[in-house]
Amino acid sequence: MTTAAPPATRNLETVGLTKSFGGVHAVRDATVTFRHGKINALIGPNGSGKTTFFNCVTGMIKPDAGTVTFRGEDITRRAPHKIAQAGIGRSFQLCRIFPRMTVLENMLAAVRRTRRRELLKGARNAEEIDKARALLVRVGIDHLENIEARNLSYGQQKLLELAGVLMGDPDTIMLDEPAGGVNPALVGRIGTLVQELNAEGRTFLVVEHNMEMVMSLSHHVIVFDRGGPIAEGSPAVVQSDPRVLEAYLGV
Amino acid sequence: MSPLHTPLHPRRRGVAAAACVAATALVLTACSDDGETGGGADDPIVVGISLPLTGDFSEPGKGVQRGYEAWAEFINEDGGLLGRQVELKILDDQSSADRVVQDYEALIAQDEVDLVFGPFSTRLVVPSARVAEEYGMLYVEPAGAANEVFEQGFENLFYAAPAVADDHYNYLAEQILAMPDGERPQTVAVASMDDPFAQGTAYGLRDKLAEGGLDVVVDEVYPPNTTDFSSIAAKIDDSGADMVIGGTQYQDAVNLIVALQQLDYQPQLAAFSTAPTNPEFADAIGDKTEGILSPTGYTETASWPSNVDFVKRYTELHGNPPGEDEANAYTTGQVVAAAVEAVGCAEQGECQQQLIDWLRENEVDTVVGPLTWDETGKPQGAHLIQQYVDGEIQIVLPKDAQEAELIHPKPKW
Amino acid sequence: MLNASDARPAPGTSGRAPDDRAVAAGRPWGRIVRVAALVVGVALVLAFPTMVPNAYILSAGIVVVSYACTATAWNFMGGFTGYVSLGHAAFFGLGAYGTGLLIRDVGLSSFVAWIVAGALVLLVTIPVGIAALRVRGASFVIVSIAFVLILLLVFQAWGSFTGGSDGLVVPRPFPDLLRPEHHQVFFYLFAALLAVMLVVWWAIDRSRFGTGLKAIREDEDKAQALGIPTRNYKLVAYVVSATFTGLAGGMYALWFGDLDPIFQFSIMLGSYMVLMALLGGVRHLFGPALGALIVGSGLEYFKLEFGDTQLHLVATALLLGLVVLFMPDGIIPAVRALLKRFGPEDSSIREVTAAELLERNRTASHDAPSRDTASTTAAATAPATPTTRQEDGR
Amino acid sequence: MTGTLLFQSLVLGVLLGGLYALLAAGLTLYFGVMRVVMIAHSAFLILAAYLAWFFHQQTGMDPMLSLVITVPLFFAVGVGMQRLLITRLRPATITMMSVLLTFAVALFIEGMIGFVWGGTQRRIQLPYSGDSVSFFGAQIAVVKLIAFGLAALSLAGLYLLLKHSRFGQALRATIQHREAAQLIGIHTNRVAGFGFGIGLATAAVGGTALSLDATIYPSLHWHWIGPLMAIIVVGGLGSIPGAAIAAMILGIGQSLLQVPLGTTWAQTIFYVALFATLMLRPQGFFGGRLAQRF
Repeated sequence: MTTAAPPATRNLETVGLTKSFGGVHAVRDATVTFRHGKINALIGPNGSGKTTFFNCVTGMIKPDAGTVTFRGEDITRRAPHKIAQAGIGRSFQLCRIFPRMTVLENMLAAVRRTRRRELLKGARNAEEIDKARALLVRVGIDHLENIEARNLSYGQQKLLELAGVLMGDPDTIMLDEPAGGVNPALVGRIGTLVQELNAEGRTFLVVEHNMEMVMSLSHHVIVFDRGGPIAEGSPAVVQSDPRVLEAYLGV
Repeated sequence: MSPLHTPLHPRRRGVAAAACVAATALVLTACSDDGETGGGADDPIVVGISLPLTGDFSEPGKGVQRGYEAWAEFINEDGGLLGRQVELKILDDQSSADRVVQDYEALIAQDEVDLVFGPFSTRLVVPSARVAEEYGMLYVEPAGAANEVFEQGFENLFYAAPAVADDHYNYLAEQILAMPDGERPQTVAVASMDDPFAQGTAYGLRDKLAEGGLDVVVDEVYPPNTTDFSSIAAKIDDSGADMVIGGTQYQDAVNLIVALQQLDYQPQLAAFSTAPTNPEFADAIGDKTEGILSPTGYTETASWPSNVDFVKRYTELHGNPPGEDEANAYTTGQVVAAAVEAVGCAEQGECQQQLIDWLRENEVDTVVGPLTWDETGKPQGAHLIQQYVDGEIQIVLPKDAQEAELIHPKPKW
Repeated sequence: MLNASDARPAPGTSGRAPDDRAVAAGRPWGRIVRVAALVVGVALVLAFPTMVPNAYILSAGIVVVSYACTATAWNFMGGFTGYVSLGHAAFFGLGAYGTGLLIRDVGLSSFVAWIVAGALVLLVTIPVGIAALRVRGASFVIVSIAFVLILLLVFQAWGSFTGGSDGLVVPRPFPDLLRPEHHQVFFYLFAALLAVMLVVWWAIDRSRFGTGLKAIREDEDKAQALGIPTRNYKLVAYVVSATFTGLAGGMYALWFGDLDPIFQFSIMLGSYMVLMALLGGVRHLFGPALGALIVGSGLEYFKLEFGDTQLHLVATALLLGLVVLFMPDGIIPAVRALLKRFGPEDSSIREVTAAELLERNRTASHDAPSRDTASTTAAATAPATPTTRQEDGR
Repeated sequence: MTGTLLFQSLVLGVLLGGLYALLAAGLTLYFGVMRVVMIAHSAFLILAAYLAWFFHQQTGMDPMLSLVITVPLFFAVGVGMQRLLITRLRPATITMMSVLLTFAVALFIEGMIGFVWGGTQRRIQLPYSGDSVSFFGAQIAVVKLIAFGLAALSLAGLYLLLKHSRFGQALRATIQHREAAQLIGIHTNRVAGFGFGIGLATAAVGGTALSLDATIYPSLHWHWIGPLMAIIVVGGLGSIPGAAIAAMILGIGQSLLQVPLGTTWAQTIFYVALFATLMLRPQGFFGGRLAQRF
């Protein structure tokens, strides 16, 4: 489906994305372009369709209509693992890790599997373990590597999930409420991590309710209401947009 | 390799494996401790039997059990076999072929029984006969009447009844084909359980009638676990066949007849295997039995000396005369007992071959008459045809054994 | 895990990682014990046929080993991916009938027929797997049961091909052997088949493929989001599991000789596989075999002692109920936990599974100050977020 | 095939479909309220039939009178089962583990029936067992008509209960969205318990209806559970109307197919429909929720 070589600046785009559940439109005709190499934020009141949109983009839900393109390539309705392999990593709203695997095993499970003949190789490959450890050091939970993940605190699980996503070397990372349910200190740490990773060239797409974090972190903000974008722009622009205030305060 | 050594997986697997095997040995050896060692002159003679006491064949299975138990009781009252008391060890095979093999294996190899008797139903006879054969045991059975049994090349097997399944209806077939044109039924509906014995009986008759020019208009087969007969009955009813033949065991016959009654189907002739000889049959179909035909290898009124005695004592014991299943089981006991008394031994080993050889050569008087066998274990006799006449099941064919006249056409049910 | 200090609940602890040397120090002993146990175990299995008092015990031993084969085969699917199939008897029956029919109709020699039947089961499983693996959880169980029931009907009804309810007699591969010798040969054949399965299970367990499968067991959506091609992984596990089950069935046909649709395609057989694997512990290499030993010996005992009643069913039911309610991880972890309790270090690990974790996390995020006031419609309009994920690795 | 036979089969199919519909409604109800696939449903069905047979055996009275005992008894057992067994399972694993747990219950019932009443087949012989009425050329057995009537009445009662009572509303709310139901003040646990009780009560009614015109034996429940499970998937898991419609269609289909194919092959219609549903519409054909998720 690829046409010409995609311009380097094109990242993730959706055109007319629509999904309804039993007649209720969760996402309605959403056309959104995310800025390549930037931290994009997706905000909106509860029930505005952010998570459904997120799930449509990552292939967890098949949209009813519309297209999703990634670096110029149509990835609509591709299986989630194909989308992940194409370079989009994601976290879940209610942080999901493999509870009865150790922290290190969680990391190793996230190793990219592209070459079939390597599948039967031992899972504990020195190179990958080193990589996993480096990432655990980076997020700051390397001392917990032999603990079953279910015994981690919620914040530690969030960090583990992020580290797991990084294991696959995605160049675009979608985070669903990274600051949800964690203490302010950790919110700061996650924010710093996101900025560092962005500085290394990774594009971010963050769904977040923590306005403080959104405004301080992101370069580009998209506001969702009733299943589609109603405003976008820099944090400052969005903050002063009357439609945004109306959507949030509601009438 | 990385310095990380914690295995991904628990380490006590090996221990588990060892525990496994040790436990197997222990558990299984423990089971074997209660094995009896027979042989002594005063020890009872233990007869091992596996019967379908639960499952598809449990109804006839229980009949066979009563017959075996009656045989053991009577023979013990009369002083036992070779002067030793007889003890039965009966296991339940749940109508399962897997189980019946394990049962006979346990009886022969572990309990070291002195003799074995066969189970019920052809399907269980074939696998269990093989076990008996491989241990060199004499194997007399009361129920494996289908041709298939005798095609397996068993050298130790004897069927303790007058005739094999295919020949059960011979007298009836002759009678029907001899009827004058106006009276003879023109069309036949057949429904049979998917079971070698039941099919053997029904198809024996079907094929003879078809050769004689009758039309087979319905030919249905149903699996043994069928309980809903309404659609089969509907087909038979719709065909309007003059005669219905049921290749049945027990409950399926009851269900089929009730379903036919519900449709108000009235054939001129109705023949069902096995079930009508069961004492509970009349009750089960609401006493609308008049005219129903059935082959039997046994009649309680037969005048064979041992039968008179059997019927009398059995009736004293149970309050009702024995049926065919009981009689076949009793016959099995008689056949083995005759061989044991003649050869003078009852234990595993060479004795068994002597018993087998003796039966090949000799005729045995039983409650179903004198029996002899060909080299495959097939008996050389024929079955009688019974019919419900005036509410009683009575012999109607052959003419020389007749207790009542054949009713034709059959009254409404 | 074995090093109890690993498992110390550590929310917020900043203590450094347990010293790698400390971990390593416990290891040589563990390895020696394990190797020794394995050697003893293998020796016991090999010696079993010579230790038994009579052929019946040997045949009961074969039944137990064949159960161990089926339960281990089942565990390729059930243990790795957490998909509970109650219908694995379907593959057992297909393998058994396939072997018998190839000998009878094609005239193949016994063991060639056995291998070919295994290959046929493999081929049949692919489309079945594609259909069955479209669904998860309860629907998958229903499909698995339906598959075995449909095969039962087909094998009963198609009498001209399968022998119908009359069953099928499979010729003996070694007609010259006496029955006890025949049992002996088959005991070793089954044991060899079991050994192959265990080696393959072990190899998968430590491989990347195995890690992927376990990730599916833990959280299938998450695994897929991490780039694991879950459908293909599950399919491969299903096919491997079915093929081994089929091979066990074929071996059984060669040993036993008499096949009957009702008993080859029986839900009971499939449920025994599940019970044995769960009882022993699905996460452990030897779990299903251990379960088979207990259940197999128990069944044999019950049927022999209380054979004229249906008490064996009641006993099976009670055991299954107890395992499900109180010991869903099986004996091996339960015993290990017990040992640990008496061991030097105490570590009480709270049992948490994926969905409970989600539940906990949801509560945590609800309490978070940064969150908007909860609106109930949020969940309703986005049902796709699998907030109430029902299946879990088991 | 003649027209009469076709019509006769159609009538038989409708009568059979009615019984399937009642039983499938119960089975899908458990799934709706608890996400539980109740394998033991048909074992309770057979138990009820045995109780009816035993009642008739002991008292000589009409087996239908046993409903007075079995329906409340089964309701109580259902509530108890939900309370004491099902809720003990971890929510995370409830669907898988409940399959195994109810499987164990089914085996237990089968074993106990065999233990108490023996493994032989039983059948109630009533004075009107062989009677039938004529209906446009088809003969309908009186017992089948009574069984159908029982099933139809119970289904209608169930429908009214769900549609027009406060409890029914609470139950439907629980089925549709448990968390939301909790938020509007419904005691979903109690509702689920009652849902279980009602489900089992359908088995009591169905069992009595079955006992009028069928042979029963302990392992008969395996014969029923397969078709019933297929019906609830085809109808859409958790959807009671879906289950009833699918039951009717498949019951009639089975009955009609028996004419050309015979009894055994005709039963495969349930499984063919099941696989077709999974391939084409995993959420079921007549409403219901996403089967894939459960």
